[in-house]
Amino acid sequence: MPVVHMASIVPISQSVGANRIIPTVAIPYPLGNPTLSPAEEKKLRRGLVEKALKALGADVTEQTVF
Amino acid sequence: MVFVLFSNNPLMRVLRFPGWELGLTPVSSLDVLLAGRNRVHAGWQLLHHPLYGNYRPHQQPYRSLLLQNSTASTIQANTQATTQQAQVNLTSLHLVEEALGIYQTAPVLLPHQAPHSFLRDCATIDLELMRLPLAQAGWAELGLEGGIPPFLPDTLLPCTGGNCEA
Amino acid sequence: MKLELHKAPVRSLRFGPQTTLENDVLVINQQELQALLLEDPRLAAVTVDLAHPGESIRIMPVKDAVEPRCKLSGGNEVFPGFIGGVETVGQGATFVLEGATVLTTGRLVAPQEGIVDMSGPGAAYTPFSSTCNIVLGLTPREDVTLHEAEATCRMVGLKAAHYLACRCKAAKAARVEHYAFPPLAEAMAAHPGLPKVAYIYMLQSQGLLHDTWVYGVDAKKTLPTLISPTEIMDGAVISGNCVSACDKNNTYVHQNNPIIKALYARHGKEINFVGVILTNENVTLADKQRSSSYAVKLASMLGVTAAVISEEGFGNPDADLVLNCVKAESAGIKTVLVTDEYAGANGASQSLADSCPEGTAVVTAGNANATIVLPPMAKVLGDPAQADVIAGGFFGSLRADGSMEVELQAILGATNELGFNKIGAYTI
Amino acid sequence: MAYRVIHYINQFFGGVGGEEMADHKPEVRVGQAGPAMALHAALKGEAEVVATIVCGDNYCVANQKEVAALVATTVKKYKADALVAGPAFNAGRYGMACGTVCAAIGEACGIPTVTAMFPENPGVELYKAGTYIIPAADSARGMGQAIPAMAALLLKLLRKEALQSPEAEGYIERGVRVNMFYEKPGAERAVDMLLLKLAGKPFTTEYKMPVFDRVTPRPGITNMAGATIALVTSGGIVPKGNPDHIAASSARSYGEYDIAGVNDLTDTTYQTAHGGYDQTFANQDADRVLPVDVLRDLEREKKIGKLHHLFYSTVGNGTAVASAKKWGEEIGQKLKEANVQAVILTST
Repeated sequence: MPVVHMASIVPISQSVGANRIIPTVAIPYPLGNPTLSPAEEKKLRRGLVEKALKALGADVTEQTVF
Repeated sequence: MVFVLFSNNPLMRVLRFPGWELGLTPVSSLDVLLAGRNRVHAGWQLLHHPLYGNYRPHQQPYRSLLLQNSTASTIQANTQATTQQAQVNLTSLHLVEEALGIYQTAPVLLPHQAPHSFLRDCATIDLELMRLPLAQAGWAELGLEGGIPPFLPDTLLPCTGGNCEA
Repeated sequence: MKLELHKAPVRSLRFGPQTTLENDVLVINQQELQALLLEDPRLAAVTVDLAHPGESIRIMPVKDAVEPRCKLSGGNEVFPGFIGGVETVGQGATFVLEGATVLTTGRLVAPQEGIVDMSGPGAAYTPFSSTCNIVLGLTPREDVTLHEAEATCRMVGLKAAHYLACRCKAAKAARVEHYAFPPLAEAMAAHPGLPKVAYIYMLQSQGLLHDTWVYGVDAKKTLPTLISPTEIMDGAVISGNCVSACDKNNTYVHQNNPIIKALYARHGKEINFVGVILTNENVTLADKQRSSSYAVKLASMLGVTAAVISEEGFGNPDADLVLNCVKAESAGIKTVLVTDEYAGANGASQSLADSCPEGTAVVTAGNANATIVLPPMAKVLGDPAQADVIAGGFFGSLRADGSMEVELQAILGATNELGFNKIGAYTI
Repeated sequence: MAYRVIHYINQFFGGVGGEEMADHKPEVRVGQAGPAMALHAALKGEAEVVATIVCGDNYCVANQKEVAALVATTVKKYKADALVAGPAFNAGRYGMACGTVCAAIGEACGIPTVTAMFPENPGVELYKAGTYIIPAADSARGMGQAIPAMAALLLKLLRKEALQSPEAEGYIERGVRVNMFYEKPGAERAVDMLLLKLAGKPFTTEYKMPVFDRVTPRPGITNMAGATIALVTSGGIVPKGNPDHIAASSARSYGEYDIAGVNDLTDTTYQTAHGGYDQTFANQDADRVLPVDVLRDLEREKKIGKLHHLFYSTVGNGTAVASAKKWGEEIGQKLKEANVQAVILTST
């Protein structure tokens, strides 16, 4: 089954061998941003997750950063 | 450029660091490292290596860390990231995480566990090994004109870090 | 550059009315040596003791080890910038009291280890249990700063080593070793078909008690540079590194760098050894980046296809080692790294503070955290009070019967990262 | 004089009973019982099994310290020179018991310990650094092979013979670095290695730097609206209170948590166990690490089939690569069995 790695530090994700990579926001809050309002923050998170679903739907032949 | 100096070395509190943010509190060396790590995660960059060249964490109770926050610096940006992404300096991140790994290999030496003469020497060595990074950040040895200041050890504050043992 | 090493063997030491070499016995005028060293106003007291292989003697804490050498010809004097002037060394002839070592001891800081046992199980781990040692006990004056105290002790060791060699240089050498280092143009054209090889020689340079000096210059203030191996033999590189006894490169191992020796042994046969690149191990990340790039650039300018890279110390220098390795390999230079390990007393922790997939060829000088029990000795030279610090558990523990359980880290030269010893490690 | 050996076995091999007797308290039998008889024979008089300890697996795993103390007392009472445990084959709790007893006795009594188990037994990863583990088959059919191998290694350890590499001696690599004296100084070994590397010939590094595996990418999901998606994280998100005590660093385990009916992670229900980053933000809202809220929305909007009702969590910080790899395989297997089609793995 395909796996998408949502990771704050892309080079680390690459070095550990992830094939589908979504860069995320920051280490302590990869899928959020405490400086945003809750609604904006959820929108940001949704955007990232939708990107992850797109990555899961895509065929890749090598390590790919979406 | 903005600097922050974290240190549990009592000698650092005698000195003056004009315009810098300071976190000079009597905590464990591990707490200093954790404070630095959190800044690295928030996009700051280390100006020097977080480990000593010869002492291990159970041999030196003091640690100082100097970091810089500068968007104009040579941060290796994660260009594909979302615009909100904090730009993490990969070298700093790698080094601070590896250093924390070393801190896990033996119990961390806390200042109150060592004799006074030992502490004074350790504080002096920490200051000496910080001279170059401090100087490169523009520090002009304020307060050091009369030599190394008198050493007054202090009581350790409770440990706040996630993986420290009191 | 051509250098002859005139080696006169020393099999024993004794005090006598005149410092001289008699039938392989180094006779030392104790008062004369003491008086010479006390000319330094920063010293309050100096003791001179002798220690031979096999004796029940423990020496601690040792600061530096120096082989007695002086120039016979070639201009200038050994230890340029300290004993000699700052002019070039590494040519002509140099006299060597082979088998004798000056060991400087004295408390600079706590904690400070550096044990040499002349017999017993600990003796197997230090190169200096098999040399005849002139042990200097140094007490700097109380009003001398730590910087000055370190500089004094460093200078005194060099002075004593030079004095001993000078007084004996009329003696006939048992053997003369010849070393040549041709001009670059010649070196490049020589031995066509053989791979060009360099040695990237890392020097600890982080601050007080963690420094190395090149021609009298603090190595942290230098860019990586080319040097002839013969200059190293004349003491161009001096140790000011006083902690982590097992893997600090004391002056003796610089003078007798075994990697240079091993490269020379294959030179002209399997490799063309074209250069030594000195580089530093600084604390700041900018310096680490700059020095590693510059050192590898020098290797590339020499057109080498391979390099041996040796480390000094552990912890933050592991980052320099990895940077040098990654940059060299990506420049097409095949590397072999020489390091030691801090894998914990049980050997199960990660050995190095940094690593890289490019580091496929590593020689290790052993796990410095492995422990050993050192039995009590009849005599302790140096500052026995240091045993209290050792007893405090920082480097080991003192037992009720006077024996000490210490990590190899406390033993001088035990895991030397120039590959001086036969010790290594493997995974079980 | 023959070396004296104590053999630790479980209730099943001790003839007490099966799973129903797994709470059996430890008992010491003089001489050999069960597999100890075969071991005794394989030691061929050079060593003898002087006592056999029989203990229920559940009892041992639940009372590790107490059982270890009893074994230590027995070792002293019988003046034993070594301890053997198992073979545990692929029995998870028996493997844990053998591992914990061997590691504890090796440390407390300083005597050699040997056990045997199937290489994928969870006891291997946890205890290989603390003892010698002979790879065994996954069931008791492998007894005949395991016992002589255990005996041979044990005798070498008792004779204090220098061990060769794990491959040569036939035990699972412990990942423990041991000093040795080579024939040549390090400098000469370095130049020898350089010549081999230059010539493109095989050479053996004296220290292997850690490296990571690669996997072939799997094909993409064609029907996302019908797919079951699972969440996995190395960011340490756990139910409030960290019920499985996932460690803040150097994790020894991963957690499996049911989020059926959970639409949003809040500061009163979820937190992070991770010590490797500033926990403030994840503790305020764990969706910042594990996006359950958004996936529930997407589930409701039929953008995905459904969100798998279990999520898996551990802490990446300082965790051994070998452990992480093993857990990854286990989690992968569970997700496969649960018919999950795709995984979102989040990392901090």
